[in-house]
Amino acid sequence: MTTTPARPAPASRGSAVRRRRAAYISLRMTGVLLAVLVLGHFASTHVITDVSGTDANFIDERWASLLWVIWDSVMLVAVLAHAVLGLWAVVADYSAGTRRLVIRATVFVVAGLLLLGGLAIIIVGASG
Amino acid sequence: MTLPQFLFFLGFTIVALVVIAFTVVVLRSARFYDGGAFPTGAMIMRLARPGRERVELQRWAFYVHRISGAGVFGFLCLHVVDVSLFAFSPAVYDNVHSLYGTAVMRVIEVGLLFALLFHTFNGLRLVSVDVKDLGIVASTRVLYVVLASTLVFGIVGAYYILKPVFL
Amino acid sequence: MTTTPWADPELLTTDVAVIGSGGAGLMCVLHALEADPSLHVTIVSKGAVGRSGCTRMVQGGYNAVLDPNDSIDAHFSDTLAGGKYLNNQELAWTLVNDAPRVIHELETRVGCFFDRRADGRIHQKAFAGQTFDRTVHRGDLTGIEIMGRLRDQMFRLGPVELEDVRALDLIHDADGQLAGITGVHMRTGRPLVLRARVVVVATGGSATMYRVAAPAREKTGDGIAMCWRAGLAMRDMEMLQFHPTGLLAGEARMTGAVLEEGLRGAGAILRNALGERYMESYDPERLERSTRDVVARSGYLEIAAGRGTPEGGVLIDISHLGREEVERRFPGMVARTRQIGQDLASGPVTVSPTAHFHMGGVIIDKDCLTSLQGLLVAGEDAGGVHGANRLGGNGVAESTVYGARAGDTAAGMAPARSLHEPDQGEIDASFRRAYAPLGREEGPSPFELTRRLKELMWNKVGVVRDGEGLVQAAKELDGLAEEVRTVAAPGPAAVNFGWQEAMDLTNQITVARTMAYAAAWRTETRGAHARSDYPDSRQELDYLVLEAGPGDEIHSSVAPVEFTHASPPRLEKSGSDGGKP
Amino acid sequence: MSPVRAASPHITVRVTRSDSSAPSEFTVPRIKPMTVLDALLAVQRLHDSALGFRFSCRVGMCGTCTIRVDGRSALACQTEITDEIAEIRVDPLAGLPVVRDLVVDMTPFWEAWKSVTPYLVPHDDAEVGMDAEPAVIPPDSEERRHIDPSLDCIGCGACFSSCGIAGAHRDFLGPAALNRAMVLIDDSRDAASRLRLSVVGGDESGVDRCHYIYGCSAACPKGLDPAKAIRRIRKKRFS
Ligand SMILES: Cc1cc2nc3c(=O)[nH]c(=O)nc-3n(C[C@H](O)[C@H](O)[C@H](O)COP(=O)(O)OP(=O)(O)OC[C@H]3O[C@@H](n4cnc5c(N)ncnc54)[C@H](O)[C@@H]3O)c2cc1C
Ligand code: HEM
Ligand code: SF4
Ligand code: F3S
Ligand code: FES
Repeated sequence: MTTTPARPAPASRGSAVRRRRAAYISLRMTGVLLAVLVLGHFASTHVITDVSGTDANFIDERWASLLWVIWDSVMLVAVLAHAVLGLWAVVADYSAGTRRLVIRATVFVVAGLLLLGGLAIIIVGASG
Repeated sequence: MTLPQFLFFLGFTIVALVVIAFTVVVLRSARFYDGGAFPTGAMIMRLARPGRERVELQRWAFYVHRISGAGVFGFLCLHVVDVSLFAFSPAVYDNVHSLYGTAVMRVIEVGLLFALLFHTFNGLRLVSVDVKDLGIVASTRVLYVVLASTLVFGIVGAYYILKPVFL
Repeated sequence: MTTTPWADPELLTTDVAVIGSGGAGLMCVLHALEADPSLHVTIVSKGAVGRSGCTRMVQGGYNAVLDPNDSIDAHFSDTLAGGKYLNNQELAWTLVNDAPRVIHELETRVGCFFDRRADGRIHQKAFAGQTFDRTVHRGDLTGIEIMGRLRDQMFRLGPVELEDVRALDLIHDADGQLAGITGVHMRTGRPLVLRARVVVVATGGSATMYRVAAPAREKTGDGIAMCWRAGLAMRDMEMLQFHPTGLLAGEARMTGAVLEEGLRGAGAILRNALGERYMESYDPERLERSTRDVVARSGYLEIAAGRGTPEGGVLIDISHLGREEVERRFPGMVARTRQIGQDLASGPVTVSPTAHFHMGGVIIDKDCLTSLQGLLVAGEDAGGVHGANRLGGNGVAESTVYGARAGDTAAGMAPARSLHEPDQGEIDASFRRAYAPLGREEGPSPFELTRRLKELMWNKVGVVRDGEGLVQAAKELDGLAEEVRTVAAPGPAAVNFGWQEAMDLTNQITVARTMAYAAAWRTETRGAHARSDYPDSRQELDYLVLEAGPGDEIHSSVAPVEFTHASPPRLEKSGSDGGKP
Repeated sequence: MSPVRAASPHITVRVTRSDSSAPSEFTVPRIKPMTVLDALLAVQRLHDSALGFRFSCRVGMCGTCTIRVDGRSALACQTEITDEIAEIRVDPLAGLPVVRDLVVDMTPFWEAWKSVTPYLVPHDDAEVGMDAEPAVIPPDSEERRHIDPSLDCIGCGACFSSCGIAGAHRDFLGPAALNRAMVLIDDSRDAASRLRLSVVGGDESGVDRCHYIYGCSAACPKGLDPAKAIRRIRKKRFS
C-alpha cells in the first residue's frame, strides 16, 4: 500500500508554477506602483487641496489634464488588480470548498464591475 | 439630508459593517489557529521583552495589514461609486460630496489615511523582505520604521485634514 | 459467556509485525519492503513513529570504517577490547562489517546528510576507546538526522503504522508456534490482536529503571519482558552501562540527561567536592579520557565515599578552555546546562553517572533469529554484540545494522511461513494482566512504585554492586513483583498514562529481577559490571543464560564465550579492570 | 542591588482539559530547576494520573511534548519555569484536532509533510544501497550552506501551530513541510526537485500562502528559520 498521490502531468504543473509566480509578482509590483499613485492621490485630494474643495469643478479641471486621466486610470486598474490578488489569499485563508469558490466569484464580479464603471467615468469625465 | 446623501450614508454603513465583521473574523480565527490574538497581559509582557518574543509585533502587523487592506478596498468600492455620480450629474456629485467636508467624515478620513499609510509602508516592507532576504530580526527592525513613518505622516496628514474643523 | 473489562479487541493480520519504531524498527521496515515490496508490514509503536526511543536521542554519532587508513579489524578489536571480550564475536564481527555499508545506504538511499570534511567526504570524529577517528555524525544531533530521514522513507514505502499502540505479549498458537501479538491502543484504550507471519521485536531495552537515567521514557524493557514471558533465553543481563556524565537537576525530569563524551575528549576535568582531580587515583594514565565504565565507576566511588557534592554528584569543568571556545564547540551542551541554572561555559557543572544502555538481552544469531521460529529480535533488545561494555558510537550502529538484517531475514521468511491461529487462553491472560490496574480503585500508585524501583536499582544494582546488596535487591524485587499485581490506575482507558505506567512497571520489574539475578552470579568485575566484593576480573570468560521457569522462577545455565574470530589477550593476575586500585 | 522577590513555593497550573468537567487548576510544589514538563508530571503524580500529555526524550530531541504555554507553542521539556513565574496556563496546540487534554492529532501536519515528497529521490543513474558510495559534497559548498541550518527539524509542529494560516483550514502546507521541501530542492543528490517545486510553488497550498507572520521562526525550538526557506523557494521559482 504505497501512497502515490494522483498529480497532473508535469507539463501542466510547470504552467501552474508560472501562473502562481505571475500572481505573486503582480501583487508586489502593483503594490509598489500604488505606493506612489495612491499616496499621491491622497495628498492631492486631502492635503494640497482640502477635501471640501474637491467638488465637480475640481474634477473637471483635473481630468482636463491627460496626466491625471492616465494617473487615475492606472491607479484604478492597479488597485483592483492588487486587491483581487490580495483578496485571493484572504479568501483562501478563511474559507474552504465551495464557499471559497462563491466568495471568490463575488469578489471577482464586484471588482470587474467597479473597473468597468470606474474607467467609464474617467473617460467620460475627461472627454465631457 | 437628501436622498443621494442618505444612500451614500447607507452604503457607508454597509462598508463599515463589513470591515468590522472582517476584523472580528481575522482576530477570532487568530485566537483559534495561532494561539490567541487578544492583547492579554502575558502578550503585552512579551512585546516588552527583547529578542524573538517581539514576534508578537509581527503577528499584529499581519492582522492590521490584512484588515487595512480589506478596509481600504471596501472604501474604494464606495468611492468609485460616488465619483461615478460625477458622470451622471455633477450637481448630485457635489451634493453627496459635500459630506466629505463634514467634521465626522474628516475624522473617518484620518482613519483611512492611517490605514492606507500603514498598509503601504508595511506592504513595502513585505516586498523588501522577499527582495532583500530580510530575516526575522531585520524585518522587525524595518517594522519599527514602518510604524514610525505611519505615525509621522499620519499626524501631518491629520493636521491638514482636520485643520478646517478648528478654524 | 463472561463479560470482560476490556472492549472487543480489534483483529488485524499482517505479514511482518515490527514492534518499535527506533533505528532498528524502521531499518527493518525499510529492508523488508525494499527486498519484497509486496509484503504487508505493520509497525507497532508505543511512542510516535520515528520520534520515540533513543536512536532519536543519539548525539555523538555512528562508528563505521570508511577511511582507507582505518580497518575493519581495528574496529573489531576496539569493540572486543571495549566489551572485555565477553562479546558474541560473530555478532560483533557482523556489526563492524556491516556498519560502513549501512552508512552508505543511509546516505544514498535514505537521504541522510552527514557532516563533511573539507574534501567533501563524510567527516569522522574521535570517540573514547577507539584507535581511529571513525565516528560519523551530523553536528551533535546525529539521531535526529537518521530517524528523521528513516521516518520520511516510511512515507515512500507506506507500511501500516499503528502509532501509540503498545505491544503487550507474544502469542502462540495451540501448538506453541508464534502466532502474533496482543496490544492496546493507547489513544482509545481498545485492545488489539495482530496476527503475523513474522514478528520483529525492537523496543530498545530497559535502561530507564534507575533514579538517574538517560533514555527516552518508552524504554521500559517491554520487548525483553515480552520475550521473557514467551520463554526466550537472555544473556548478559547484569551488563548495564552507565554514562559517566549525566546531569543532576534535582527532581526535574532533566536529571540523567547526558553531557556528551566529547567534553572529556576535549579536556574537561572531573573533580570531587574537595576539589581533587580524582581520576588521578583511578586511571593515572588516561585520566578523564578513560573508558566509560572506568570513569563512571570512579565518579560513583567518589560520591559513595562522601566526597561528592551536596546534590550527590561530582563536578565536570571545561571552562578553562575559555567561555567563547566552549560555547562554539559545545553549543547544545552549554544550552542544556544553562537550562538547569548552571553554566558549562563559565564554571563546573554537577554530574553523576547515569543509566544509559543495556548490553544484555535476547540471544540472537547474526540474522536476528531466535529460538522461537518466526520471532526476530534486533537493536538494544538483543544481547551479546557489545559484551560487557558498549563503545560510544556502536549503539546506533547496532540498531541500524541489525534492524536491516532483521528486515532482510523477515522478507525471506515471511512468504514461507504460514499464519497461525492465536490461542484464546493466552490472549485472555495477556489482556487480563494488562487491564487489571484499570479496574482497581484501591491499591498503590504506579508512580510511587516506579520511584521505589528506581531507588532500589540505583542503590543496590547500580554502578557498583556487592553480594549482600544484590541478595537484598532480589528479595525486594520479589516484593515489588507481588505489589505491582495490586497497583491501581483509575480513570478512563483512553490516553491514561497512569495505567501505561502500571504496565511499564510490570515489565521493568520482570527485567530488573533478571538483572539482579545475573549480577549476583557474576562474582567478578568486568566492564560495566563492578562488584566491590570482587574487584578483579576472572580468567575464564563465560556468561549466564537465563530463562523463565514456572511461576516467577528464573532458570539459568552458564555458557563459555566462543572465540571464533579473536582470542583475548592473557589477563595478568592482578588485572584489575579499573576498579579501585 | 535590585530587590529580589522570593519565588513562590508553589506553581499554579491551569490546563485546558478536553472534558470540561475534569479539574483544570492544580497547585504543584516548585522544584529547582523546573520545566513545564516537570509541572505536568507533578500534576499527573499528585493530582490526576489521567491528565493527557505526551513526551519522550525530555531533552528537546523527539518533538512530541509540544504544547501551548501561556498561548504560545513550545516544547514542554524545554520551557523553564523561572523564579518570577508563579502561574502558567497550558493548552493543546492550536490549529490541530485535540485527542485528549494536551494530546493533539498531528495528522494534518504530517499530511502536509507527506505531500512535498519528503524523502530523497535519487537520480536514475545514481547507485543506491549498501554498496553505493556517498556523494562528495564539500562543507563550504553553496548547497551545504543552505541545507545545514535547515536540517535539524524534529517535526514538533510548534511552527505549524504558531502559523494561523497553516492551522485554519490546514490546506497551507505550513512552515515545516516547506522547510523540508527547500532542503531537498537544494540537495544535488535529489532528482525530484522540479516536481517538489511545482507543488510548493504551483499549488494554492504552497509558498504564496505565507504572509511572513514569523510565528514559525520565532517558535522553532531548534532555531530553524522556515520563513527563510519560504523566501528561498519563492526566489527559486524565478530561476
Ligand atoms: C541519550 C542517549 C545518547 C546516545 N548516544 C549514542 C551515540 O552517540 N552513539 C551511539 O552509537 N549510541 C548512542 N546511544 C545508544 C543508542 O541510542 C541505542 O543503542 C539505539 O538507539 C537503540 O535503538 P533501538 O532501535 O534498539 O531502540 P530505540 O531507538 O530506543 O527504539 C525503541 C522503540 O520501541 C518502541 N517501544 C518500546 N516499547 C514498546 C512496546 N511495548 N510496544 C511498541 N513499541 C514499543 C518505542 O516507542 C521506540 O520507538 C545513546 C542513547 C541515549 C539514551
Ligand atoms: C499603496 C501601496 C500598497 C502596497 C505597497 C501594498 C502592498 C501589499 C502587499 C505586499 C500585499 C501582500 C501581503 C501578503 O501577502 O501578506 C498586499 C496585500 C493586500 N493589499 Fe495592498 N498594498 C498597497 C495598497 C493597497 C490598496 C490601496 C489596497 C486596497 C484597495 C490594498 C489591498 C490589499 C489587500 C486586500 C491585500 C490582501 C491582504 C493580505 O493578504 O493579508 N493594498 N498589499
Ligand atoms: S521547523 Fe522547527 S518548529 Fe517546525 S516542526 Fe521543525 S523543529 Fe518544530
Ligand atoms: S508563521 Fe506562517 S505565514 Fe509564513 S512566516 Fe511562518 S509560515
Ligand atoms: S520530550 Fe522530547 S522534545 Fe520534549
